[in-house]
Amino acid sequence: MDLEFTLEERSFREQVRTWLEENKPSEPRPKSDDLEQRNYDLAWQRTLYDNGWAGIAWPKAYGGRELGTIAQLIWFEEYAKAKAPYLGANFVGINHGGPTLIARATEEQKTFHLPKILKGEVVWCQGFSEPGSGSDLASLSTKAVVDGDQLVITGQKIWTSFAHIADYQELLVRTDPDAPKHKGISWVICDMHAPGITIRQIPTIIRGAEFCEVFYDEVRLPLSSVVGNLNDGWSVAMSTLSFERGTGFMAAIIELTTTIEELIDIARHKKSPDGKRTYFQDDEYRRKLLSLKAEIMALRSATYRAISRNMRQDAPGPEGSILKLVMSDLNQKLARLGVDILGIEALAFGGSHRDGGVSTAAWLGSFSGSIAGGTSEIQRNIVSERVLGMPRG
Amino acid sequence: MDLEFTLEERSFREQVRTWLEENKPSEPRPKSDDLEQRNYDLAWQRTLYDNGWAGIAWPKAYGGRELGTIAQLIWFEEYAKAKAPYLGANFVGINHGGPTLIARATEEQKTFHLPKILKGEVVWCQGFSEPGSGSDLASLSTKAVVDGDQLVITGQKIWTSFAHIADYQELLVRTDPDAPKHKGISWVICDMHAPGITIRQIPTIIRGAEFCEVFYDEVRLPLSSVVGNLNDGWSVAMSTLSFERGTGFMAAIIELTTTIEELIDIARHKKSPDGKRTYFQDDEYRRKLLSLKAEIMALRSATYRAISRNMRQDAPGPEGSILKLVMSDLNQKLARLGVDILGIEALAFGGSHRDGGVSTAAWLGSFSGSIAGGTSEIQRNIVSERVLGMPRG
Amino acid sequence: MDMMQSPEQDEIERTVAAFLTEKFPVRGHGHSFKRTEPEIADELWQECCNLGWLSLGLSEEAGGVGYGLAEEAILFRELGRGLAPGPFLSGVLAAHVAATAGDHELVAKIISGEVRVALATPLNTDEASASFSGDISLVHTERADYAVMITPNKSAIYAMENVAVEPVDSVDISLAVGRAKFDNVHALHLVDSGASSLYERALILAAAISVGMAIEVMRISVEYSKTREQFGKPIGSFQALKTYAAYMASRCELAESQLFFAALAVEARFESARSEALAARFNANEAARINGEHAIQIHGGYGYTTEYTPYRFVTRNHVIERIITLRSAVIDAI
Amino acid sequence: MDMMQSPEQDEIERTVAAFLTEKFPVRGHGHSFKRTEPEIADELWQECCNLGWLSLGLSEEAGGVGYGLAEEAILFRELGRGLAPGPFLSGVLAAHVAATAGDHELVAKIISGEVRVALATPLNTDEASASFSGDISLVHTERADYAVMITPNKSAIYAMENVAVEPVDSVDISLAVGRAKFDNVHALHLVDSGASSLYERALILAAAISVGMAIEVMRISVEYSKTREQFGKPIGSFQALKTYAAYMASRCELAESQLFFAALAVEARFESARSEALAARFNANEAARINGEHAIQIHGGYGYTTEYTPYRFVTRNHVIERIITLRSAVIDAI
Repeated sequence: MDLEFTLEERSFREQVRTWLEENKPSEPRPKSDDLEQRNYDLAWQRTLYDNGWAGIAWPKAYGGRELGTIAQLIWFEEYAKAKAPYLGANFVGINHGGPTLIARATEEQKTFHLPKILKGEVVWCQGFSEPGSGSDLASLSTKAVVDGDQLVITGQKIWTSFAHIADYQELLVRTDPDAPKHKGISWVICDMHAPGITIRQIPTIIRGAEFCEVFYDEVRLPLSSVVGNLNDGWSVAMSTLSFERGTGFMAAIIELTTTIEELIDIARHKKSPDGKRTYFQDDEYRRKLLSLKAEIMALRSATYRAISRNMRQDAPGPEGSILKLVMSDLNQKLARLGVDILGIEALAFGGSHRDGGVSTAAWLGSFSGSIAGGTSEIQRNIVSERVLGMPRG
Repeated sequence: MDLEFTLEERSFREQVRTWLEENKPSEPRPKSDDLEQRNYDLAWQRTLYDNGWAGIAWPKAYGGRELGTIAQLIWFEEYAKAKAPYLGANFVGINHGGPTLIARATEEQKTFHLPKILKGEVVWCQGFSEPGSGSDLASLSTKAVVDGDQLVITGQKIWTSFAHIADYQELLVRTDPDAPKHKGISWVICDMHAPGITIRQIPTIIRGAEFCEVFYDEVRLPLSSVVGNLNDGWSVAMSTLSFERGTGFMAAIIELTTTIEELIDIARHKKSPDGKRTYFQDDEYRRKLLSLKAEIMALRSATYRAISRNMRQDAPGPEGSILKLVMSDLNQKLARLGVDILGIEALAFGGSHRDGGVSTAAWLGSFSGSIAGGTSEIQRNIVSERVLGMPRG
Repeated sequence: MDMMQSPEQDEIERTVAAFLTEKFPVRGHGHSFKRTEPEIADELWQECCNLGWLSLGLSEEAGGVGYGLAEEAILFRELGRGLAPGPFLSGVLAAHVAATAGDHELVAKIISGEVRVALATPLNTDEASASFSGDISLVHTERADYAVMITPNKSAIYAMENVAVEPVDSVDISLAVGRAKFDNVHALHLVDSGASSLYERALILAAAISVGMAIEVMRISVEYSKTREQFGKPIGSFQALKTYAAYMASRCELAESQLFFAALAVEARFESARSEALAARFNANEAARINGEHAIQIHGGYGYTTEYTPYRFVTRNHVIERIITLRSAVIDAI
Repeated sequence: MDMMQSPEQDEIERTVAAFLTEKFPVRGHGHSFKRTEPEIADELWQECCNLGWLSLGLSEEAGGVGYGLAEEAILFRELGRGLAPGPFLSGVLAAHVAATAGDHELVAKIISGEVRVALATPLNTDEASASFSGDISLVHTERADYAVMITPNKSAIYAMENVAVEPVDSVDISLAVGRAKFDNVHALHLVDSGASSLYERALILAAAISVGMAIEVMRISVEYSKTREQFGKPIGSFQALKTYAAYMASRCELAESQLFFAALAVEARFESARSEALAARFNANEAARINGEHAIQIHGGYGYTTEYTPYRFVTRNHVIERIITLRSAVIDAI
């Protein structure tokens, strides 16, 4: 066991920190959920690329730095500490679609797509969930029929962030309706400009509309859009996470850490409702703040440990579900404590949860943590069945 | 809606209060889990009977007072407020077996058994749970075979309080192994002195051994011991609770109320670990105490409401499960807060949880609340399925 | 002793509920992220006043209907259940303050709907006063002629004509929320809160709103769980959701029971009346808050949208738990 | 950066665990409600000392094995998992205090098992002093020649020869617990806690015991849930129990990670070392306490008996969470 970073790693951290401090955009990311956001996000990605910071762990052949897991971890940590812009429209390409292509795509697919992603030329989105397939993702029913050298897609996806400003989509479709549910799915690169696609933005409680519904009406894609083998899409989708080995999680931890410190600072200065002392002088609030801080510290430590564990094995284990489960619980607790301490000020909607920090909007945003990307109920099932070996229901 | 009691009810309350104050035993109930307890409990029951306080709502024909639900409620309230002795070995006869007999037994059975119970001549115990049938009570397998005018019983029961000092048992046995599980059970009065019965006391975390295992090796009982029809025992067992209409619950509420007040009083005087102020001056502990007090008040109000509801219907509804669920949660919270405030003093085992009050033993005793008489997991299923109509799993 | 509603009380519940369902159906706001319509349409407000909603619990001598606090609590529980907008709570409380002060003319204007009253919560003090200075949080600021402030010892009505209200971009866009700095604003009326149990009434009616929300947000969640299917069966058949639902029901049962116990205790002038009222508020707030949180979780992604209604209860509760007295002060006084 | 155990650390874990399983199997006490046997048999105590358990983390110059705090934490996690009785924690801490004071003779006597040390927790002050007066809670009083007291700023060793110990009927009957009133008792050694990170070490090793208990009580509960059947299937297949178990695993994962992070942070002399150690203690206490509560619930009626073992973890934790520093003081200093 060892908490030290090597000289090389420390020097890399120093470079990242300095560059981000000097080069992160001075303009905040637009809140408009439209092309303005797309332009901002892509321009920032281009800047990262031009300065050699795109694709820290991606192969050099496609424009990445091809550094190891620890460098990736350092990048995420420093990125979050610098409060550099939320990845926004680049998120799926950089953290999800791109890594999947690296793991499973053909040379041709990789050569075509990966540099575009790193250079900030395209926006990717995800097409996994469907109205009838949320927690039970594998029950998806959007169908793709092979017609010569084409796939003809009909169906509907939901909760697709940034679909309305995206160029490509990592899309799960059912290519064999007769196979068992995990065996008839394919992972497809969908051209979002193809005819037959319509998009509807969904309004959310954080007063945004980055989530979309996507409708496919006989959308034709070349058969060569399939990544991995036809009907093997479930395994392709599951291979995504193994790439970053949990380092991406560190960014969220840093945000939590920054926010609890911010809230403690607010509590040290803000008078409690009786006007006689600060919230931090109130024993109840102080202990809530500090015990939450202790839990966040432990989550940080567990994330380090998960990364260490993942570095020793090919694929990350189900323990990652513990981190996600606890993360969303702690984030909700923190956001709730935030609006408690804001008191009457919290009546105003204020800020945006993507900026992190303490706000009513951040509290509303925190509700999504235990739903998106696999509900907490599903995470608990995974932990109990796959980490602890308890029997299925 | 109305919180007032009638003049008659208030006068009854006054009589109960005065009598209990003047006549409750000065000797505490022995903690010995043996015949000494039996003698104490039966003597106290006899005193109640002799003074006209046995069987407040039981028919006059069997020695009861035949008063209504409100009188029963008042009795339980005043009994708890007076800190009169825990019913102990009389519990099953008075609150469970007796009421079942009143609801379902033959005239002969009632005439024989009920006066004995009221007069403190016999101890009853319960034989429902089995090692393999806890939450799934109806899966019980202790079998009873009809042999002429006798039942021959073989099997095992567990968690039978006071079996080792009991004379009779309300016993559930399987009389038809081929019927669906709820349809082949009979409710039997078992003579605990019958040959073939052996008893083993089970040691518990509260350092007592009132729970027993009871083993039946071809125990012969007259067929006339069956209450209700053969194979109709499940419905007999379910009819028990309808008798007291939830009033018995009030005694437990009064105990909770007394204990939270006692704990608040301790907190007002006991210095917190830093030695600088009392626990009640510590905002965290004060708010924990007072919010728990508020929850206990609400549970009291809900109990009043449940009694009011039950007075309007033949059988109590599944809402009673809410009271039991919340009761055990609050009792555990209270007991835990108790040992927190006792601090280092709580290292000593101390008192007995049956005396109520704040003690380490009470904390250990509180663990049983969410297990005995139907676990909290089962109560939540009942509430969701039978109160809210959610679908079975 | 009978804690169940009488047939007459059931009738009040039914009438109010039917009116609300027809006139104020609970809907998501969709893409409307700011308030564009009035908090309550004038004719609707008038209709509600004509139904006697502001004077239900006012004595007949004071021009009211003459029911008790329990009936008022039933009304407000239904208003909470239906997420009714409009200055009902502040109107009722102001009418009671005016009646206590003997100003029958003002009572008449309030209960007839002729004047409207905002609800004022002071920020850094816990008492209303004859000449008030300080920061104030206001709800129902729209067209408000007066503001009513109910505090543990004193209750007051202030005229709003010379007060500059700064609008707040309320998290619940269906309510008109604002902030104001009172600078030596003189009370039109200042009365002892104790005299007419004004503080207790405010706590109980606010609690009634919360209880109504807790019940309704549970109901829609349970209904959703019966129809939404995953893994080939209704999600309501999974024990995780049953656990949430069972505790939602428990919170409703306890909070509603305490609400009415407290209302009756206040009417009967129990020594413990204030403590009962505070306990009612505490339990009701917890029920509305936690049930709302579970409702979003049960609705999954849909619960995160403004097209479904769980967020309406969550955001309304966010406002309701911040009126009159904040959480820690409620607990400290139990 | 690597937070996983090295092969050498795995070997320490295996050796200690195997010894404990053989020599100190965890059993229920059945009908024995009072302690009748010594806390630890003399020959067993000697054997453990011979294995170097009291000197694992002591420098070689001080006569120790020369491992770090992480290895000590592994040892104590295993001692916690195996519910080992005996004055291990107090012995190790006292050896470090004596080493800090330069008393190599005492160090040798402690680590060889020649003298035994009780663990003292002061009741109404938070600092050890050269001449101590006040109420003391003691664990491992049996045959104790000394008592060690570790407080945030000062750490001390006191001779027990003239101290009258009043035995406490400990809720965990496998531990010898007592109370004493110190009346101007002079410290044999009084050192700064900061110098050798004594307070941090005490927090971390106590946390290690709790982490071990949290892990083991989870393990036995999960195993039980796989074999116990109700309604025709293992109770571990019900989602209610899966929810408990998933959070038990989460608590273990977080508490254990924080334990080792803190141990490494103390060794590396991070500025935040104390805060990390306090956070380790807090998380470990929560994990041991709540996991123990769930363990009883999962075991149902059997969990309420002294024939099964969940209560052993619950009662041991009850003692462990009351040594060195109580909960609110731990949190306040994070």
